Amino acid sequence: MDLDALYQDIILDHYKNPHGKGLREEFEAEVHHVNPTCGDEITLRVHIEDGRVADVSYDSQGCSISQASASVLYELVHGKPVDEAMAIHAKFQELMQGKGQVEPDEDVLEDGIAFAGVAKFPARVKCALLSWMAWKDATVQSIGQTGAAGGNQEEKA
Amino acid sequence: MDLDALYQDIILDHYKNPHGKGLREEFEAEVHHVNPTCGDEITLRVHIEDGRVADVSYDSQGCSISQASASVLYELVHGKPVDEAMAIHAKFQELMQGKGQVEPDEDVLEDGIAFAGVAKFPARVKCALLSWMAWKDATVQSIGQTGAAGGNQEEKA
Amino acid sequence: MTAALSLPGLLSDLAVIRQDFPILERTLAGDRPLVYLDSANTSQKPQVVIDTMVDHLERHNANIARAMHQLGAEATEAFEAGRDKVAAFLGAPSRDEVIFTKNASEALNLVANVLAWKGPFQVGEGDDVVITEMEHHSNIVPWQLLSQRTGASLKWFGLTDGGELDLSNIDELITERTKVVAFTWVSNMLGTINPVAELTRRAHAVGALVVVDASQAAPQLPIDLSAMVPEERPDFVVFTGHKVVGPTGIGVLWGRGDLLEQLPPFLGGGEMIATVTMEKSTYAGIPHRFEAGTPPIVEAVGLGAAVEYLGHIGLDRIHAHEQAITAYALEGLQTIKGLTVMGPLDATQRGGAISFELEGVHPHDIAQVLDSRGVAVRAGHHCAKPAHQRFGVQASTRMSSYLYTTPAEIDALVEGLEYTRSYFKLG
Amino acid sequence: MTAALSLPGLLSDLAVIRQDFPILERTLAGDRPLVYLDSANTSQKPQVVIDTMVDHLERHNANIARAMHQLGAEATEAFEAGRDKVAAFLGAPSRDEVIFTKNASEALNLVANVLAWKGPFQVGEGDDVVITEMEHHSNIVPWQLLSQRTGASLKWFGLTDGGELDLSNIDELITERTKVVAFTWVSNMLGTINPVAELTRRAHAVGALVVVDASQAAPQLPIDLSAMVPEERPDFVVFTGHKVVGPTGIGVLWGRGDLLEQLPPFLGGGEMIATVTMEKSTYAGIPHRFEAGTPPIVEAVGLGAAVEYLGHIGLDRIHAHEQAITAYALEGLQTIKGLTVMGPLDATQRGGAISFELEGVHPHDIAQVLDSRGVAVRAGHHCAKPAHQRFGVQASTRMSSYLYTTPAEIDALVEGLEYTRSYFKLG
Ligand SMILES: Cc1ncc(COP(=O)(O)O)c(C=O)c1O
Ligand SMILES: Cc1ncc(COP(=O)(O)O)c(C=O)c1O
Repeated sequence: MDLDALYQDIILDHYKNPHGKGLREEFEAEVHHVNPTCGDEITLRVHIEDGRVADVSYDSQGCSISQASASVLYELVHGKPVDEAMAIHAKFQELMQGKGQVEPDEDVLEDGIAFAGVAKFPARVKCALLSWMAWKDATVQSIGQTGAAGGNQEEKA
Repeated sequence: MDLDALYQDIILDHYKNPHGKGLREEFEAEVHHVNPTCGDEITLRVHIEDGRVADVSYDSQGCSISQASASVLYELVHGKPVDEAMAIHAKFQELMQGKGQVEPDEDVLEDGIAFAGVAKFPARVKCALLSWMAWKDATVQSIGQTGAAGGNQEEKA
Repeated sequence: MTAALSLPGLLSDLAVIRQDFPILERTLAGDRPLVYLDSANTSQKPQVVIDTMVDHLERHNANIARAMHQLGAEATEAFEAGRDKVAAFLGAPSRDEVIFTKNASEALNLVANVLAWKGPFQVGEGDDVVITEMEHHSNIVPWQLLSQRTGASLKWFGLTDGGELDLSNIDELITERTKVVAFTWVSNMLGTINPVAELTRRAHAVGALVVVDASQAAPQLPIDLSAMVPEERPDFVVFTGHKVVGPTGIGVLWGRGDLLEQLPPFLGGGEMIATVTMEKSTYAGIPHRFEAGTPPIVEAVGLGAAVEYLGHIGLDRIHAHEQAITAYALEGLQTIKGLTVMGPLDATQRGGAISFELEGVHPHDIAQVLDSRGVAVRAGHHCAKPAHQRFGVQASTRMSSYLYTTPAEIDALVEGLEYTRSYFKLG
Repeated sequence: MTAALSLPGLLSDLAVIRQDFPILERTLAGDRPLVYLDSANTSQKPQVVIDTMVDHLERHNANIARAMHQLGAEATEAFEAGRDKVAAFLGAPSRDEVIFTKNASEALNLVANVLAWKGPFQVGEGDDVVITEMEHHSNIVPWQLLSQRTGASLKWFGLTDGGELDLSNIDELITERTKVVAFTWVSNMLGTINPVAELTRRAHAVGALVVVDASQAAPQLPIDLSAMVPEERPDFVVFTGHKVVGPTGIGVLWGRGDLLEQLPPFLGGGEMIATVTMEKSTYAGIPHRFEAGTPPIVEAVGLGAAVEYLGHIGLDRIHAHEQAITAYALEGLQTIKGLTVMGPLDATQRGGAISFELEGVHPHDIAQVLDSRGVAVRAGHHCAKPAHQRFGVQASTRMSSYLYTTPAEIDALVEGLEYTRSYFKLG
């Protein structure tokens, strides 16, 4: 197994210095997701304003992959229109579930491309997706609350 | 498999002409036993008088082995002192559970020795023992009711 | 009678298929070849199922889900592939609707048990549960326990003299009070095939849940849940691994996903939780929610290989084979003096289990004589006492075929029955 | 560190024993030999267990009890011999007290579930059930469900900082209100061995039933129920097949015969009945009363071979081996900077599962790096979330040895952990 494919420097950097971490006060929805298999946990809040992801704040516990993934999530979606953020979500999920066969699009996923290696480790895919699933859940809830357009509610996981 | 060892003529005779069959009115205890595996059933009544097995009456449904065994039971125990009948019971049970290794005592078991072959067919041992177990159960109950001595109550199955 | 090797519908590659089953080469006491006609009780196992299990145990054994090492990943993948194969076998709308239990009985009990507890489908006083007189005990006792414990009433479909469900009073049986209708797809005693679509439609019309025991159907009828219209698709379908050439120790509950999600948990423990604290626990999503503890891992791997094996041969072809053998058997049996077949007499309308009586000889004695000739059948109540009672008998003899059964084996049965008659000196 | 092949207590025939386990010859990705240190999760299987199962499937497969043909008799005998062997393994006072379940979790749920129903031991409002903070989820959730469903209160023994049960408030916990005391014999996370005799005596003094989860004890401690004085003998003892070198799909509930006879049924169906009518059913005697449906037949055959295999080697010798390996591992682990072992540090007072933390690296990441070197350990909560919470951690890494573990494998673990530290650039 090629460890370095999994633990890319970008991932270890995000792990050591997570972006956007901490729970902030402005939010419409808060969710708590766990990975029952290993116990990784995340509490995540989403604040939507004018159809944009104004903030994603979170508190999480888990391995380097799950922590780095939350940090990358924050970087990729905060400030983006909800639609665009959902599209990024879809791309990231596709990459993760592609068993290492999907070529990541750096323009869309930026630092997220470092997770291409994770897709080859089936047991770790859930770690990488934990925060992303929580984000989608909270975003759909936020949109429901604020009545803001643009969210694809039917897609709710 | 030696069928003739199982279906001795004595057994087939008792099967065709069962002795003592039918439920009679004088009794202290009635029991109903089933073989859950195959559904063979017996309703059996015991009448104890003066420390003797005055009557054993029964109604039963089942295979040749179980029917013949009830008939032989009737022949062997009715009219005998309870103690002696219990000893016969013990001998018969020993024979049945002996996997074909126990030499039957004709003086005690009379026609019952024909069941020596049954002991070699593990699936049929339960058939042969059904009525005997029912008899013991009913006898112990009868003794409890009549307060008659001689029964070995602690041995209750 | 002579072996009719060219019966229409017979598996063309029967001789090759038989070679897949090592046990069929066994000789029994007295050097008799085995004639196994007890497949409705349990089926024999092809080499590929055994080998797949051995390979798993020798090379990939580990606990699943929780283990993140290489063996753990391999074991998890093999186990979940078993689920995928079962889902494909049933045509399940979603793989997550396939829950592994220990056998069909546990699957039926699971449903009956969780309906006793608080939730949107809780059964209670004033509610009816409807079953039928031809059920296997495993689809009777769980519902008796449920009604005793909740105060619900248990109602029964009766049987016609021909061994079909008596639907004449269906309007009295299936009413607004009905919460559950549970019935067998194919009877393990009478062979009857029940009208699943019709019964399900009627039950759904009053809002009842439908539980179908497919223990005898899954081995021999093609099942495609996705192809059923929702009104006619049962809510729960159950079968057991060991009757579909898989191992013991595993059964399957398929359930409608949205229902399963709403049911309270059955067994609690590892694997079925989301989180556990001293104050309270939350539960995982389906299917894991209903799979407490270490699941039957090597059994799921074996079952996957088993249903794949059946799929390769083709359920349509297996069904045709069963029908051909059943027709041939019904014909042969009826040549025997004093023999009465119970249940439908038209092979195209029934499954492959044939129960019968032979006047003057008790079923155990029949089975014993047949066994002395290597012919294995079942004698007794076949876990269907109420159905036996319905027909006024306490026990019967049952032959049941499967994809490896040959016409010559049916001949051996028929000859064995003739011999039984002569052994017991019947005129 | 160098492999200390001559540790006192080590199995003298360790090299030969390892040859019994085919999986130990596997090489993993990157041509690494397998170093399997996840035996508390599931154990590997010796060839004799696999071969016995194969022989059963290839030559003796049939359903049991109900089948009276030759194969049926052989299968029944093999299955019931499995029960005899398990009874001998536990020193059970009677073989009929040995009930086969699908795993340890089902066995624990069985007891918790039947206590909810009417009967002499029914648990209800005002009653207490007492468990401990170190239980596996499978010995927590069933009792949470029981208390939620009956209104009973769930009480917990806490833990000391050293990972022992905190018995200081035992008088407040075990009172006349206590109906059940359930606890693990050996912790699967901390390795702690609990005082079974003392706790049982205390619980019996107030008339409570005692349920002992021996899932981690059975693999490594000699158990002799007959040798225990009745006051100190638990009422129920549970373990699971796959952790004692047996197959998945089977677990064991041993219970005091007179208690089992009085408990209401758990699952209903075939095999567990005496008679079934439409009006009511009556139930078979033990053990069958609690074994609804086709039991795990080939699994019982395999489990019989497994416990016999352990018996031949000798549980005393296996226990000594585990202690030797555990002592060696505790020593090696403590040489690693930033590593903290959770639970007792004296190998003679604990079982062979060792959970630890390594400062600066998450358990998953540790397990991943170790896995890249062929070393299989478990990372996560090990189905013991409350115990993790007690120690303020969310996850830990666990190594667990068994009779096939060598000191060299412990060396590989320790080296792997050093490598992990350097890989994650810890100073
Ligand atoms: C202490 C303990 N109890 C119960 C269990 C549950 O065993 P199973 O998963 O086989 O039901 C385990 C193992 O996972 C365990 O370690
Ligand atoms: C119709 C039917 N239902 C249920 C069962 C129970 O299956 P199992 O014994 O595997 O639980 C059987 C077989 O015994 C059956 O034939």
